[in-house]
Amino acid sequence: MKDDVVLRVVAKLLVPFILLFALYVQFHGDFGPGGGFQAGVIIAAAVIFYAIIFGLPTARSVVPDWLVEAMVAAGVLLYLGVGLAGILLGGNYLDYFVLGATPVAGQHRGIFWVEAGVAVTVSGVMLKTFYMFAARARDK
Amino acid sequence: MSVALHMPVLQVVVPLLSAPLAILARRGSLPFMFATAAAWCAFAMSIALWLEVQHGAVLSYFIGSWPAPWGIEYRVDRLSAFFLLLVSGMAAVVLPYSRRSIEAEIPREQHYLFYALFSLCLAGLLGITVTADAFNIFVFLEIASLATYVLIALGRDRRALVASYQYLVMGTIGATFFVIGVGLLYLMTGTLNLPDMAERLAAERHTRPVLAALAFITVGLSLKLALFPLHQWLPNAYTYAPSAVTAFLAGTATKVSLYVLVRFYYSVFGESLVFRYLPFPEILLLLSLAAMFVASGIAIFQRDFKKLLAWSSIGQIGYITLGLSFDTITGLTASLVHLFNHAVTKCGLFLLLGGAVIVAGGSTLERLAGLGRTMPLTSFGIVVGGLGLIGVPGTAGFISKWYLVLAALERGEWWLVFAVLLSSLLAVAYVWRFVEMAYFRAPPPGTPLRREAPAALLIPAWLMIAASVYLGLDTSITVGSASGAAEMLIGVKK
Amino acid sequence: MNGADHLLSGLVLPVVGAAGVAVCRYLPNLREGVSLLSAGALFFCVASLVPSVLDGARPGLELLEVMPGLQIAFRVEPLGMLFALVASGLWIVSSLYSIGYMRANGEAHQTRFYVCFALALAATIGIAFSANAFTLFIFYEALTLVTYPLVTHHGTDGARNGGRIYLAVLIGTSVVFLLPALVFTWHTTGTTDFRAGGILAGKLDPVPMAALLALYMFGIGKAALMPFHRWLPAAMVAPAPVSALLHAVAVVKAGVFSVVKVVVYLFGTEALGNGVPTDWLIAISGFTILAASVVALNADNLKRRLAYSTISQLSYVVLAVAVLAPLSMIGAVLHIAAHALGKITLFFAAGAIYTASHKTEVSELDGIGRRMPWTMGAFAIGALSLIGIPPAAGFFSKWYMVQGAAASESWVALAVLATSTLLNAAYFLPVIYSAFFRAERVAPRHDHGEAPAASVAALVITAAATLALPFAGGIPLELARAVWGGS
Amino acid sequence: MMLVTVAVLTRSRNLFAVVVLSSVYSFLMATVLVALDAVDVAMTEAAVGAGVSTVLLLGALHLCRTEEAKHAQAPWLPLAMAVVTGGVLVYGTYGLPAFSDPQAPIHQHVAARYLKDGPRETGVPNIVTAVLASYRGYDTLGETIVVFTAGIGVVALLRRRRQRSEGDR
Amino acid sequence: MNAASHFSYWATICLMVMGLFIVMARANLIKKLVGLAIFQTSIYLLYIAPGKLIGGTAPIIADGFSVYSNPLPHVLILTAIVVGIAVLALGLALVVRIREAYDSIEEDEILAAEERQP
Repeated sequence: MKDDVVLRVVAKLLVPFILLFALYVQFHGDFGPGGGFQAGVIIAAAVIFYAIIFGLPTARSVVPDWLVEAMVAAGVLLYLGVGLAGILLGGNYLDYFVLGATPVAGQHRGIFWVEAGVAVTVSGVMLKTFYMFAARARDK
Repeated sequence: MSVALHMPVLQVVVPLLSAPLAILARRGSLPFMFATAAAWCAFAMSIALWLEVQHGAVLSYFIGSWPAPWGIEYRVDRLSAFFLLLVSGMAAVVLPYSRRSIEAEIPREQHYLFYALFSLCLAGLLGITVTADAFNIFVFLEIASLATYVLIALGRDRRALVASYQYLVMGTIGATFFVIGVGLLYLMTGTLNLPDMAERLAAERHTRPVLAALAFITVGLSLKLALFPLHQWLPNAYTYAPSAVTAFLAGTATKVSLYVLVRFYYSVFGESLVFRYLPFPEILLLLSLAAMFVASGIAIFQRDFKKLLAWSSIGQIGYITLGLSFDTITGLTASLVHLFNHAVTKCGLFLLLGGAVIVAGGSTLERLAGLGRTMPLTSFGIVVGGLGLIGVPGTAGFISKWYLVLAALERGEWWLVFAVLLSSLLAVAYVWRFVEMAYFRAPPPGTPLRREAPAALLIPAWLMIAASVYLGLDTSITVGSASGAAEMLIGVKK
Repeated sequence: MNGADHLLSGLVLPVVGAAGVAVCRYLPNLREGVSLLSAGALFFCVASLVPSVLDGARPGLELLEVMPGLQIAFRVEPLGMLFALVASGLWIVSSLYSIGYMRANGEAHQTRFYVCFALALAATIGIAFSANAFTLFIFYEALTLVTYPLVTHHGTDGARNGGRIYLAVLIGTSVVFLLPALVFTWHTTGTTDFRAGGILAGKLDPVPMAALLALYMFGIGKAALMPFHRWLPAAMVAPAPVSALLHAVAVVKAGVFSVVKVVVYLFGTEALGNGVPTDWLIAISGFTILAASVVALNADNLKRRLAYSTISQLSYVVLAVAVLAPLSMIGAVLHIAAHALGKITLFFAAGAIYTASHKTEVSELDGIGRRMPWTMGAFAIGALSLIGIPPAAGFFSKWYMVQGAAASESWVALAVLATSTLLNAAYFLPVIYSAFFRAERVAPRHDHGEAPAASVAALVITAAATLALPFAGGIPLELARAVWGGS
Repeated sequence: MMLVTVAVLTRSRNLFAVVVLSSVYSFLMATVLVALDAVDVAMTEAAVGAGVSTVLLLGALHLCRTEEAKHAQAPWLPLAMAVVTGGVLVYGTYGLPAFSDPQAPIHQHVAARYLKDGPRETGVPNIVTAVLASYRGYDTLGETIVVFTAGIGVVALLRRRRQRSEGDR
Repeated sequence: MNAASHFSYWATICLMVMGLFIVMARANLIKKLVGLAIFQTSIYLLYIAPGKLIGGTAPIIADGFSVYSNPLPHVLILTAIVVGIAVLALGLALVVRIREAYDSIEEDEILAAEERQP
């Protein structure tokens, strides 16, 4: 279906919106439903969608493998790092209170970064898994 | 900020850190360095913690500075320190070993994944041990399990895949059962923090949901610790996993699930409920005896030595649960001591066998024929370890047997005494199958004379074997802390 | 260098010897030299303890505490002293003998042989000097395991099966009976120390006490009480020096020694004396004596005959102990030494015959006395001693037993002693007779004379010792008495 | 309705059908969750259950056979075991607090504080997020690690075909 | 206690039983995994249903609402869902590999193949 013009155009239009929606879910998580995990899934979904339309190689050129694997690790590191930051700033592990000027500000910052970490890792893993299965399927 | 203060959590976080670092590093020996360094740090910290709690102190650590029932609490007491010591110690010895052994078993481009997964497995097990939050146990249980499934599947033989799949299915069912149990408890108490839960349960004991929860948690964990009728996953998993993985699992995975079981029995449900209100001891006793005899009996007839050892593990788990079923301080001590000793001995055996497999190219007894001549050090080590399994005086196994017999005598049940001892004769039978193979058979044609396993494999393995002998002569570590934990658990409740 | 040091060195020397043997495994002469040397050193170091022990000193030594209240500890007392003397003394001759034997028969794995031999001695000394039943148990098991490679030395299928029986019986009995007995002792008394007068006295009712005694008696499978005697004939697959080790130096002696030790220092003769049923023990040991003798009578294979004779001789000791009379106890202790000397002579002789003429059956021995006068002469002396004909050592031990039995009016024991003596005569004398006074029926395949000098020398020495024992300044007697002269 | 779906699913032998049914099931589950005020969970379930896992299943199916073989013997034992399990659970549910009983401990004990002080302490009105990321942040860390583990696990299993001769020795 | 008050539990339990049944009874590896997923999913209701308060709203603090459903189960179940999908992904990866190794995804066939293998 690579050569179906309509699809391609639609996709081109859609993908950015999906990503935007993902960001909304990510940052609006504090006030409405949603959060890092969901956002991560949606990001991954966007790329997967892209890959389905434009084929795996294109997707891989846009979001290369090394990047994905880096994302996988980076998200976790980010999360763990926030925790350690809590210790370094004299609190307990994963202690957000010490992260900001006021406790609440600290909480905000902590939650923000943590959610970010979750999103990164989740999307990374989802993509990676998809690539893996797809690659298998292709050279089969 | 002082490290000492945060050791309970760092204990887990350091290995966790090493995993993504290993992923980022990918090539070269960095992943190995990260993993090993992390394991050693964890070991050092666990020693420090163990010393700290020796005299009954209980370290409690609030993650995120949220007080206990609202946040997640880490709690180190004598029992958990004992297991921390065991798990991290195993990892600290097995990791250096794995470096050389996986070169022979796992394609190079997979090594960094292996180390990452190993660290995750370690972190998961440690997390289970230190956390005081029911749901957190589940989460880390899953971390450890997932890592384990993959590690097993990395084995050379294609049967490793099936073994891993079976383990995945059974393990997940077990974990889910555990979650159901926890859910019921949560519905009854409204909290997930174990000590808090225990308090609030005090009122609600003997209510149906609690009993159901007990049943579910027991079954779920029994699946994980391969209690006799629920052991089907274990033999293949141990047999086809890479040697290093087998050694580590044999030493830790089942044992940690037993820890959770003990924790729930004594610290949450309370022994009065588990051991008096319900016919639990009887059931446990019967299952244990069944394990001791049936599993050991099956072990005798295995053609593959690795599988033989796996079956013997199931049998030995029988001893452990037997001691648990006595519900006396001596019994629990016996159970914990045997757990520790058997972990060390079995780990050493699997490590040695790993070396033999690399050289001899297989773990079937036929291939190991004449090992006494071709690999004297390895096979002698295996013999020593085997004597430990039998429980010959001077080895660690003897100590645990001594305590088991003593516990049985305290209850005045002579038939149990003889049951225990007779079943240990089965151990003689299966250990001697190896001895006669190794020393009375000529090596299979074509095997070069005298090919000892590389030192990188021999040294860690012999370290474990030596430890198992040392623990047979100086029991201050095992018996000391085990009896301490037992007194803490039973003494307090009584 | 005080007693404790002697004791320690007594334990360490054989191990060092074993290490030394292993080190110079490529230089046979040096290797055997080392093994001889360490044997001599051990004997010297053990012997040097004798005077102080006779003066009532009880050097002791605590190695380490395994479990709270359970130490590996050693303490020299007359009984152990005597046992250690016998064992270490016989180690010298037997290693002398085995040098000749192993070389003449071109045995393989000689290094392993000497190493295990030395280790077995270490275990034996450990048993002899153990200060509590726990230590004794540890070394008892160690002895079993160390001798296993010796029993299965040839590595043939026969050897493997023999080894299986050997291990099954010894480990089985010790694990299933001895260990629970030990744990139970500890559980009731809180200690396993060997104390004069026993530690169980007054702790148990007669019947449980008797049950415990049964556990111990059958648990100590090395004493080869029927029905747990099968391992001894099974172990006949081993080369002759090993048989000597099993039958005379270490293993079976360790068995009966443990029996005496347990009865005297754990139960206490007085405690057993009042009301505890022990007749069954007399009955069983008596039965063992007679039955084994009958089997020996019908055995044509020389070593097999000797093996069953050993079984019956061991039960003498058990019987004497079961009689519980001081005199018979002395007899028992003496018999350990006497039988050791006599039986080792006989096995050396059997081995020498095999080495020289490859004959194993009694029926083949007609006239062999003419070809190997020294060997058969020694054989005769050993046999006479075991039958109990003065002035050989065996006579004295039996004498004491008879007196003890008479004193305690246990007629069963007396009857058994009498009959068995006749049986002993019946299965030994024909051998001697045909060896000396019958003409060779079949000429041997090759014309042979004596066995190698080393072997002959060894068996001559032991034979001489058999005769000399009663007159050796009475040291054994002194020690045996000292066991009851309040220790 | 969900029950029906699952029942059909159990019978059906065509794996594609199974997969589709399972994603239908997930959607139903999501709606139920919404009805139970668990919006976050519903959202995730929709995304994961109906989305990701369906994609994964289809991907796997693409690599495997799509027809399930006939299974011969009537599986009484598993049925019995499953039913027993259910039985124990039914037994357990008696004595549980009734549906939406405000006095139930879960509403009284820990959660109460979350609802009361959550916004003040964390400044996040969505209590789920607050609890998720802050109160029980460590669980979420664990959750992330689980995902991470699964990810590298899949990599370890699927990277490069024929990376080792599959045990044919 | 009347049936209505426990309906939610029983629905859950039925789902659970079916899931468990599929896992244990079916030989097809993929179907097993689906069953496993259903089995895990059924837990969600067990946790969440009791958290609901009739008349309550989602636990997002806003003016005009006083009664909220219990947020804690939601959090736990979020984690549970993630775990579930992780297990599923791994299981499928394994199935793919098994398929390549044995050219079958039927348990009985695979076991038979193993019997043949020494």
